[in-house]
Amino acid sequence: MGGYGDVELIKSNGERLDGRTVDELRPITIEVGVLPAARGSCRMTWGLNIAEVAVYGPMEAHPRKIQRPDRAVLDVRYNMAPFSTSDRIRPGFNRRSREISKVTAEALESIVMVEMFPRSKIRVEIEILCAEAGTRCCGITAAAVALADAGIPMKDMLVSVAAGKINDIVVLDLDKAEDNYGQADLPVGILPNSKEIAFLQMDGDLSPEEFELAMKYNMKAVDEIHKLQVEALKSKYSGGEN
Amino acid sequence: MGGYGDVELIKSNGERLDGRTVDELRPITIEVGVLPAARGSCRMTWGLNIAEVAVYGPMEAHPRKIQRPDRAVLDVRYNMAPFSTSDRIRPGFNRRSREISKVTAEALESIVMVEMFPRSKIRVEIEILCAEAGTRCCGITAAAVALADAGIPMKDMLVSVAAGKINDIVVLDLDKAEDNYGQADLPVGILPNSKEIAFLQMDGDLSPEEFELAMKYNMKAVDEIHKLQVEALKSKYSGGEN
Amino acid sequence: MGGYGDVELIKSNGERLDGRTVDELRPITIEVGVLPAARGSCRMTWGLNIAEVAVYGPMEAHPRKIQRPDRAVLDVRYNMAPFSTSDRIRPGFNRRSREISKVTAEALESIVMVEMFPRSKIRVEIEILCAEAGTRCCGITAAAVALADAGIPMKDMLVSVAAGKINDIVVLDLDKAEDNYGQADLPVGILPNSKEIAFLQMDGDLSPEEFELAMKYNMKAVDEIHKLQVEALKSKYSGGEN
Amino acid sequence: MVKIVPRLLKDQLAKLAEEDLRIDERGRFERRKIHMEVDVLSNAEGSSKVVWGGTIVYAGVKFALREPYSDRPADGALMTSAELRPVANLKYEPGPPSPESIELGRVVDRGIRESGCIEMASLCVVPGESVWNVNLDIHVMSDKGNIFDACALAGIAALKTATVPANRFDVGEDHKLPVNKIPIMCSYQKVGGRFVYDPCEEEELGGNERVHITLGDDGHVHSLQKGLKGTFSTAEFAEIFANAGEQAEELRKIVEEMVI
Amino acid sequence: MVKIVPRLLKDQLAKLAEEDLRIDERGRFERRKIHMEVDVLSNAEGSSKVVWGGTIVYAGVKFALREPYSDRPADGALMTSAELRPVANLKYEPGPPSPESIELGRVVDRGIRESGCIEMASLCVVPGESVWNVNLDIHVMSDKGNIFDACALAGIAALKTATVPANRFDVGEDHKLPVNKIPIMCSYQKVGGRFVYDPCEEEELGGNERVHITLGDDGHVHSLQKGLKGTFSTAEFAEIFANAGEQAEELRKIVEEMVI
Amino acid sequence: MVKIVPRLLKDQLAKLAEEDLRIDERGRFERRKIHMEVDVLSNAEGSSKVVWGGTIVYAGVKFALREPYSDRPADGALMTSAELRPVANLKYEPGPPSPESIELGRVVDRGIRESGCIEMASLCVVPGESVWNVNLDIHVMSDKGNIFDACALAGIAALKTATVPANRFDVGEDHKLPVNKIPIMCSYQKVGGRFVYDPCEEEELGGNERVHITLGDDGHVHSLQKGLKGTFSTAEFAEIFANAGEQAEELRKIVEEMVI
Repeated sequence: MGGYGDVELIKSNGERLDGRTVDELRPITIEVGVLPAARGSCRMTWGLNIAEVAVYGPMEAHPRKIQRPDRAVLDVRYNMAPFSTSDRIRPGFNRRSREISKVTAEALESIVMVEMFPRSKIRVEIEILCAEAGTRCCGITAAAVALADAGIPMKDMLVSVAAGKINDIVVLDLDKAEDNYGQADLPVGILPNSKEIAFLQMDGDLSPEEFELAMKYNMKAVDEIHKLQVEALKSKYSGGEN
Repeated sequence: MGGYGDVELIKSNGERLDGRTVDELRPITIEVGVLPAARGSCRMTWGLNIAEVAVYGPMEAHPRKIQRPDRAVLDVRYNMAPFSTSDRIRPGFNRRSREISKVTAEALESIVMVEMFPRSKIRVEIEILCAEAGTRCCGITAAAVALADAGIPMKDMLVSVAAGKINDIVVLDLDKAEDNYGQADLPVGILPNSKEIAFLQMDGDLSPEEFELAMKYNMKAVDEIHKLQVEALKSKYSGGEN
Repeated sequence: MGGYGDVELIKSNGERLDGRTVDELRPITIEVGVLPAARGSCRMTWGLNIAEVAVYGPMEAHPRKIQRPDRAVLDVRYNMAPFSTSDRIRPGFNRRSREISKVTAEALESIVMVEMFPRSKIRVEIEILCAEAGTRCCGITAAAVALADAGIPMKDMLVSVAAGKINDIVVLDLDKAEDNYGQADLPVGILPNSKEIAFLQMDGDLSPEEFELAMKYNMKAVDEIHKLQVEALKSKYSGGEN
Repeated sequence: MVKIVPRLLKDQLAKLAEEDLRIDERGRFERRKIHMEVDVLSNAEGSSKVVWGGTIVYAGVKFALREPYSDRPADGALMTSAELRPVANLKYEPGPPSPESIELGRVVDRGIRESGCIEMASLCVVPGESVWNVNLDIHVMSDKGNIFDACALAGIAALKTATVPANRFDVGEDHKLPVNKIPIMCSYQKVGGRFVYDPCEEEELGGNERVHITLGDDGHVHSLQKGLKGTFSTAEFAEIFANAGEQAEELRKIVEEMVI
Repeated sequence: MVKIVPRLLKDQLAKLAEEDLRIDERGRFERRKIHMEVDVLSNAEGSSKVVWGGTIVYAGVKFALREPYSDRPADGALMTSAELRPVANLKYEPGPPSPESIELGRVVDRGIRESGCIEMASLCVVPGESVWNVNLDIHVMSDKGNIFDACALAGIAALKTATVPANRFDVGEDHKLPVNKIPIMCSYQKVGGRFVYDPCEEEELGGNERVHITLGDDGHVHSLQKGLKGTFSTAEFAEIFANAGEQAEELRKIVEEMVI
Repeated sequence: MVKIVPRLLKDQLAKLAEEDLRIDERGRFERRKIHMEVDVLSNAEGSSKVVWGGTIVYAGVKFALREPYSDRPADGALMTSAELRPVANLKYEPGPPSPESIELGRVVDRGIRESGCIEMASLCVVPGESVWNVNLDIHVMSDKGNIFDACALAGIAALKTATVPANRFDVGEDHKLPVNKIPIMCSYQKVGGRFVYDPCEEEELGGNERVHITLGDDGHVHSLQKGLKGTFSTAEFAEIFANAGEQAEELRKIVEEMVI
């Protein structure tokens, strides 16, 4: 985190610069079945973030040495498009995207019923088309929906969201400016039914009390986002329009 | 193409800077069996260009996933030696050489009787030792001869040659200066007997009429070059000297 | 070699800058069984050099194409830690370390009874933690001890040591300053019992007579170092302390 | 096993061809539906989304300042990239770019570059000191056939809508990127013995050689590329070359209408 | 075949867990023995060796001067690297860094960086002209479990003992690198259904998800990471979070005593 | 299967060795025929082609200007490269350089560099500002054995004929590259129990360890390298070391005659 505690991000009336309250999410839309070549897919916009996810498989796992005799492996790629950020980024994977791909795969493997597909592989391709802070949460949340759209059996849905700290105040869902000058970021991935944690990262500085509050905000947001996930999936399968 | 229409490349008498007419080739020599370690080989000089080609195989295709159950694959590498150009080039393959390798392989697969060697691989190594414009045509033409020298069954020979445009005039076989300041380049690969097209690229600017004329020059040159190919192969197999 | 014959490296009394005589080794310590995760291991300090070696295997050789039907292969890596040199070096392998890995593997394959383990692989990991001239000799000598510690059958031990030339005088075991301004370096790998040569490199400038003298110094040092190897191994297996 | 499908598919496509039919019931030179949007990516200085049948492509333009090359002190540069990435289809695998991916990128790049649609001198900020580098990145999200044409179309549309962010870089006022021409790529594939326009996924799988033709506003050709194994006659080429002229005109209109 | 072992191991670990036992007879939150040395590498400007049970890690600090980034003209930088290399265990293979290796490096780096133990402004030599780049390289020599905590410990110890080689670079007198805080990482793994502290090699092989917690001097959390497949409840997290506070305090004392 | 051949070949070579014969009927220390040409590549500033038995090698020299390194302000540099590429033999595969390829390049480079045949100070254009970088690239086209010696020979011949293109770079008149010495490499392989000079392809396939000796004009040794598995005695080495002196003298004459 930048850790610049001195940039004013919360107005005197307690509102954030974009008018949100401390525990308010940016606007979110979710759409499924958007990529014809994929078995399942999802488009999610979250503030100015845009993520599109394609799911392929289950298919035979290649090369052989990645096969697991008792379950499927998830082959997850988180990729930022070169034009997704203010300064163009070089195409291809870097250490950051590889780490995000790994923790995303592990979070999704915690909800997918991987035991049903021994020796197979499920490919999850997360493309960030526009990035404005919080892309990993956006990608994970959209990936869970795309897996459901692909008909992959899952024991629960997965919602990812982050709370953080700005101007020494805990807030939900940091936007770009808040992230640049923020003091902490606590992204989580929660199973909305069991409330179990499948994904957890954090960096910056949080006291135990701040940590608790951030988790509280996150848990509340999980239910809101989960509703949108369910609506998007229903809307497709009930013949509704998106 | 550079597209500098204002550099004088054709003299007032209609001659080009090196004295050639518009539809005249640079001097060409072809020699076969020049590389003892190869199953078939060819050395071609074309103006100042020098290409040497080695052919190995057919052999079992490795790794397995490149095997085709019904035919051989051609594994073609087009490589420019570091000292082949005016400014030294770094050894190894770049995007240009990979694209040329691909289109060369596809052109050669169109003439080699690949169905006769299922699951196998034929390696074609094209080395450009000196480059003075037109190396891809030189490489393809020499590779076809090297395949024949290796005894690989082919349904026709293959000749590659390029016409282009300089000073708004269509000419055959651009040399270095003409290529640097030229307005268009149209390399083709032609089966000399059927006159079918197995290789085609073009960049620059050609009107439909200019395109037609460029193709006419190319077709005429194909017959000339084909004669040299046949002579080179005959000269080896009839015990003649080169 | 730097080849700066004009830097004074030998004092008027014939002593070297660190007080050694021309045929004297730097202080050496050898310890075995230092890395709990490895099957065999060795730590060697040689002057300021520190090398630690881990041996794993014999294990099935992967990928398959590196397998030999009649013997084991040695998979040797010589690696310098980023902090091992005065200027930090980038982690990972370079052409120098790959060449040293190759010649080290070949030297060790000359003493290991590789025929006893067909189709298998023995991994030898040489880590240079501090480098002060002579790291390849230190690595080879320690690797031979680590192989013995791992219980790998060997037909002889292997000792590596280098003589060189400074100020036109042949000396044993160049240290950092001597190496920087030296005129020649002759590292060898000798089987202490048969006195056969399993490893040999040299660069710089040596007359035939100087070469002979350098070899004589090396041979003498081999016996000294071999004694330390044997002591280290004995000390472990006789229950002695290090 | 994977290899059996194309054999059967090839037979089916050949049978259909005998009656001059296509697997998705189009005519030989009939195009799939196109839906195009522009200005769809808020962090790009120009952007487009092309939905071409089931093929979906995004294009984004980014600018950066740099020193010019000493031999062309007043010229900027345009770099176009397009890649076959695993998101776009089951058949694409992660790893270093395949020859197919490199060919796509280079052919799309040549079509745009050789048309001269952007004058390199128009990218000069201070001669000898500072010029614009234009990065046109084309992102294929769904490949259901003919991504070459979809990439080329998305690319020129993104350029046509791009704004040079001079203000952000402190070198003057923002302004439209000057784009003089609209090069259009038209791709044909030999399927069941004859060339068809705008091949769909199955036709690409079961087809033979492919030809890509990029035409400029005046009907001049700026780029050609033959891909894959196979040969064709000059007469066959003449037919698709003529057809490409008609297709290009229609597509050019779509771009013009979209980006006014 | 390799895959059978973990199955049996998992069963064994589960059985032990029922009686609240561990495979190496430790208590749930009992740490293995630690032996630490500093100043062990003569070519590094700061160094340490940590022997943590059978896990052995070296850390070395190197300095270099460079120009600062234009947006932070008075800030130097700290780069921490840690890798899973073949020397450390039979299971690590040569080749480009695996996702596991990248995660190790990034998590160790974040723990140290986010604690603010080094103020970037303290690395300035001449503002706008010259700042120190600090490279902290952590070298795992033997992995018998919990290399995350061993790396983090070796890293902060090497920093605490580091001398800025200003003299050698002709920019003043050598001086101690100012290190304000001692971040400590505590790692827990779910084994047989409950989290244990400081997992050993077998527990890592037969365990499930892992949690890494880095705590600062004041008990604030600076970095969290959940790794591997598996889920846990907020109550489970609360328990290990509380325990981490205790462990961190003990380990911090070891560092303080060692490096005076 | 491929592995069976060497076994039989080894037996055959051993049998021949018993009667002091070689598979291609040469004497133990007899060299194959050499044909050498120089100035064969019009874009290189120095070049040679060596046909050594069935082994064919090209070498080309290119020059470029660069700033000198600060610790050696008046020194240029010579970079020699040689690689095992797929063109040269069925057995070489594409991909990153193998250890064998790296060894070839480094051993050839050391032989030339350590002989001091080019004084680095002679490559200075303006001290502290501009020096020549000399790139000697050696291209193996056909490997029928002993490419080490062929590469070394082609390399020194290309250097001996090189012209410094000062005119083209606007730093004075073109002039011969000053080359003071002619280092010669002589390679020996253990075949059937004894060392032979100039091994052919079959002897390399069925042989054991290899020794490369580079000698300077005065008989001094500049580079040694033992390659491959196997050991030898000091007496064996003394024999080939003595022979190398004779071989080097003959080969040095060939170079001298060729390049006058």
